[in-house]
Amino acid sequence: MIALIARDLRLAIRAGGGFGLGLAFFLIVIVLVPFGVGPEALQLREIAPGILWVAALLSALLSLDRIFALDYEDGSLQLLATAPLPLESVSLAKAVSHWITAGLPLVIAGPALGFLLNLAPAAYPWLILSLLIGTPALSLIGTFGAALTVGLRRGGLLLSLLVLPLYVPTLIFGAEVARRGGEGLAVQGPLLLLAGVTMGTVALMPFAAAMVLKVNLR
Amino acid sequence: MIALIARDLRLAIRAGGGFGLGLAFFLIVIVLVPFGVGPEALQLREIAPGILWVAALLSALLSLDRIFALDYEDGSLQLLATAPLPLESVSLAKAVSHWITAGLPLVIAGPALGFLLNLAPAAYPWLILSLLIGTPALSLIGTFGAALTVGLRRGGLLLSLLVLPLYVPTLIFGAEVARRGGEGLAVQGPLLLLAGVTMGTVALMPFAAAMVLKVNLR
Amino acid sequence: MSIWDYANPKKFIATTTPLVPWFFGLAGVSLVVGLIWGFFFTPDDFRQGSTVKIIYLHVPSALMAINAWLMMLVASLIWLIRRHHVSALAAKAAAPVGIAMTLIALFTGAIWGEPMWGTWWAWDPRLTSFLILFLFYLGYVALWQAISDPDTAADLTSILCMVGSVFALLSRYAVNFWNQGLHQGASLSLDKEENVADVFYQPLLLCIAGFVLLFLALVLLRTRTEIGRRRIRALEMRARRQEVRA
Amino acid sequence: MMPDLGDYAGAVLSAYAVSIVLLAAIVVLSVVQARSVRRRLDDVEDRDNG
Amino acid sequence: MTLRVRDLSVARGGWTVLEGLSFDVAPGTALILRGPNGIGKTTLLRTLAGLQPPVSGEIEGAGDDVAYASHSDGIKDALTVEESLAFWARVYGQDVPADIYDAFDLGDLRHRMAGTLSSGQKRRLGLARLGVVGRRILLLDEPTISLDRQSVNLFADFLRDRHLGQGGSAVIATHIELGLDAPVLELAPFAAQAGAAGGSDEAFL
Amino acid sequence: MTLRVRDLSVARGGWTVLEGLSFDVAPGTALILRGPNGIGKTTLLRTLAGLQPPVSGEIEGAGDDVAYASHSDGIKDALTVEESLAFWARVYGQDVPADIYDAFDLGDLRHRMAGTLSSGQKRRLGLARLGVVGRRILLLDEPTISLDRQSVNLFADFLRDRHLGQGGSAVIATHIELGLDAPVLELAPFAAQAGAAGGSDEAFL
Ligand code: HEM
Ligand SMILES: Nc1ncnc2c1ncn2[C@@H]1O[C@H](COP(=O)(O)OP(=O)(O)OP(=O)(O)O)[C@@H](O)[C@H]1O
Ligand SMILES: Nc1ncnc2c1ncn2[C@@H]1O[C@H](COP(=O)(O)OP(=O)(O)OP(=O)(O)O)[C@@H](O)[C@H]1O
Ligand SMILES: [Mg+2]
Ligand SMILES: [Mg+2]
Repeated sequence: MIALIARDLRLAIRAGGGFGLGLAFFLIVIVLVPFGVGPEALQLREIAPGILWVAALLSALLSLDRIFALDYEDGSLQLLATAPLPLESVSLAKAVSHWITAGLPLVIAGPALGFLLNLAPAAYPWLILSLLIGTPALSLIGTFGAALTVGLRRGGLLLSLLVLPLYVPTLIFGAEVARRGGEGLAVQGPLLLLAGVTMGTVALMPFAAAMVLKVNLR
Repeated sequence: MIALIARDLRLAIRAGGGFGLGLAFFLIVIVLVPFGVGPEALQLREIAPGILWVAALLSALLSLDRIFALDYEDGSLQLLATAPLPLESVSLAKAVSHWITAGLPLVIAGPALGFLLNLAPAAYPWLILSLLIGTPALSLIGTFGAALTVGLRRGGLLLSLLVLPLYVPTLIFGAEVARRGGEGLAVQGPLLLLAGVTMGTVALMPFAAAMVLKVNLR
Repeated sequence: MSIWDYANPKKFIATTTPLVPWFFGLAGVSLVVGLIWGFFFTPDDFRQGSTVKIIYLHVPSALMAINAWLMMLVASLIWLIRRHHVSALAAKAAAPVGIAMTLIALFTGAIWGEPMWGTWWAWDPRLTSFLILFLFYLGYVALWQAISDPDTAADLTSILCMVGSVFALLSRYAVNFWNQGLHQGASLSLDKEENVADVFYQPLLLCIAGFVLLFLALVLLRTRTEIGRRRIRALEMRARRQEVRA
Repeated sequence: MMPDLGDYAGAVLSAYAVSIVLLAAIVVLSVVQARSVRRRLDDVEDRDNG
Repeated sequence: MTLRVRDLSVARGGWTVLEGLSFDVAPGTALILRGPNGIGKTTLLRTLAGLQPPVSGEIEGAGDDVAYASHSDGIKDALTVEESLAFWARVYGQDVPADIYDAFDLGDLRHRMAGTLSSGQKRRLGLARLGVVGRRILLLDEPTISLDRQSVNLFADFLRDRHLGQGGSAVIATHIELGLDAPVLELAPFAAQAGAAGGSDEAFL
Repeated sequence: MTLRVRDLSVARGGWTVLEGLSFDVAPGTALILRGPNGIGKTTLLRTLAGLQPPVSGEIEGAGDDVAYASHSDGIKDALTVEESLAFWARVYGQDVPADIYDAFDLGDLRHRMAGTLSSGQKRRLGLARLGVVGRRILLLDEPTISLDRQSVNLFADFLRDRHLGQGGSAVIATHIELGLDAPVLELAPFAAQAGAAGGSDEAFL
């Protein structure tokens, strides 16, 4: 499993636009919003937590279809399926490398970009925390969606439509944590819910993804 | 050239998530923003033109790397390059089919989604008009970017990075038209600029894209 | 002997190596003198107060940020038309210097904007196109790095450079097209009426000269580095190939 | 010695600081790169001749 | 362990393509599958590899002992030859045998990115993978595609000396002569009758 | 028109791989390229097709008269066999000859999506494309990969009777025997010397 994560990370760094693409997209969204909305500082501050979370979600969504598609097309996935590694581990490894390449950079870059949107100072720690807790769920759910649609026609479209509803709770709680943090309100409630969602996906998604992969490889 | 457009449209409809993917993404962004930002009607109204344009831009960006990548990988692009069709026409055809699958749906769906963001009533015609004039530029610029990065490592990331600055003028003028339209101000200035940008790209981009494709196919 | 002989890598290195220290020295002298003169020995402006001192950094760097791109444009065109490798490498070498200049202009402009316009950033045409130019610089460097074949990289980046030139020119002349921006118009024009006062003018000219010389020195040095990299690559390729054949 | 910068001392000084740091950075970077390439090139040339 | 197939039917795209197949492949032996394009060689191998379920019949002795090599090699352009082999070895919990590079004439290419290999060189890398996975039964789908004569011989030597010679076995679908001394199974007689429905269509016929 | 190559050198990945090649291919004749994996067959064909510039030397008579078929067929999984051929015919401004399906035994597969074809069937479709483009000089890179014996013969017949027989010509890189009566060009003697730099490296040596 570690071998697979290491390979995927190496591939992501070397090629295929994995590493950094999500981050670039995140940055682009954040930079574009003032272009489109106009740069009034107060208005930006109000929408900042929401926009940051929406951007994080979009940039995670963006790279989902690469999780399995490349390996499917060049035959690696077939070979992995006949290898001694169980497909559950394959799915988990894929989710982990997706998170490292697409989720972690968002957590790190979040604050810097918050600055561009004039985020309230008090919101920074909560933004980071909510991203840190929430993004793994995005990767795990996405891995399941990618497994579900690998090799399908119209895969990309389906993937976004399938994954989106599953993403909404994470988005809502995540943005809520950052907003309340910024306004100095209690954040415990949404924070616990956010953590709960992530726990649930960790427990379920790898298995669901493996089942679905097995069917799609037939 | 028509044959190529027809083929690409057919492929987009049958497979590969071309058709509708951009639209779904557009919709997703628009739906997510109120989730993230909160549903205060007036605030939404103010940011609506900007968000709509940012979303349109993102959803165009999203499908850019498919413009040439699939044809490159399966060898079609090489075959097209040795076919009697000049590469300029190939690029233009690709831009046209990208626009039909990714741009036109946005123009049509724009008003419906403006509703979700509580767009000012007076802004609707201007939103449609600005999308209609602006989205072809997005497709043409994107085709150039896709040609520039086809077959490259880290193609996707580079693609966004290269295309983004070129998109900014379209975004600014497009959003400006919609905003001014909504506030009842004169829109002629930004509208002319928007049209100018599109004209410029129509005149230049297919040639630039063809030059670059030739280099990349070497 | 034609000027194109200098496009031969060896000839280029032989000619420029003795020049580089001179350029660096002259650049250093004019920068130090110009900046010290400007910082310590010029009066405050009656409207801008002491912030006027930022002009000695902002104007030369903004000027060079745009000039660097135009120089890259010329070098790229020479590469595309005559295929002289040194030319392509000079363009590659200039980009990071251009990025540094752009960053300086952006920072100093933003710092200056806060007291002058009451905001550190505005979406005015000149500023916007300058920011886009900055993004183009990043894309240009990233494109060079992403392509392993040097000739392909040179071709593609040259074309990108041509496209980006639109924004380089816009950020210089946008003020003339739209008369609505916040940003100053030409303050160094030959028209005496509009010129900055002489007290500011002389050190400013010296600083501009310093930035130009520094740019030249850096570009020559970096071009030599790039030629060296390319030569290492070629030699290693040949060595590896001889191994395989043996 | 130090001129009176008035209210804008912070702005002016930080502008100078940022610029000088950036200028120094690009110069140092260029020199370091030049040196390391020079060294590698010497290595490779030695091997090539030897 | 012997691979034992009894009365096997396999389906592709909802149709049964082959039916009534029975054969044994003992350790140390290979079986060559022959048959015209589209008869179902790939389908059969995929079924033996466990990637798809058989329509009916039994397969014994495959399970976790097989390694499958398909038309597509699963080679990543951005990994070097060495990295590719190391990756697969790790996935299978094996070490990369030092002599594998010589066995497939990859010595000079060790540090080349797979994306810069010629088609034949790429295929050699794909085949070298079979030498690092440590599996007993190899299922090979047209392994010698785009190989020159000499590389075909290299591969045949590898199979004969290193794999079969050490008690492994192999099922190989190929259209060309490998120079292996192995029985040939002609698949044409097993082509499914027009009436045979594929797995689940049956319920509706 | 005769394809005339004089003193050609070709490079790949910055190295010259072949040098000093000269040959003619007259109308009605074919030339078979032979050589070990990685010698530069694909590179040579790509150069003849105009996809990459030669390092030095001359190519006459190629230009707009050539059709190139590479390792990868450019087949879209989501188009049917018929649609694929119709598309290429339109791009080349030709009609699809009615008998092309028979010539490549694609009659039964006409309305199948290319994605559901077996590898050999896919290749037959890729080759059938050559029958609809109406070009005089075919540049074929290992055209018979994954074809069974019978399909190889079908293809050889097509080449002999329909293409060469009507004044076309062909340059074919292949490792197997096609059964065509054509001269063979062994490329090994033209492998570039170790000293030869690829195109642009020269300036830096
Ligand atoms: C982030 C903010 C700013 C940016 C990006 C910026 C950018 C530029 C650019 C691109 C130029 C043109 C250089 C050329 O044409 O060669 C320029 C020139 C100049 N800038 Fe700024 N600037 C900014 C803020 C300011 C501020 C706040 C002031 C003063 C109040 C200022 C004063 C000047 C002056 C006096 C010139 C010379 C005008 C000329 O010769 O065209 N800038 N700046
Ligand atoms: N996805 C699919 N849907 C429908 N039919 C399919 C699909 N995939 C393959 N087939 C058909 O199933 C049959 C068996 O295909 P298979 O790939 O096993 O043939 P093969 O013997 O490997 O041929 P080849 O020698 O060409 O590789 C073929 O007739 C093919 O057209
Ligand atoms: N992108 C690349 N970068 C560096 N070297 C390359 C690249 N592509 C190919 N090569 C090398 O160039 C040489 C010629 O490759 P080419 O594909 O022309 O060989 P070929 O004769 O077609 O071989 P095969 O029979 O295996 O298809 C090979 O040694 C190959 O390793
Ligand atoms: Mg098969
Ligand atoms: Mg080849």
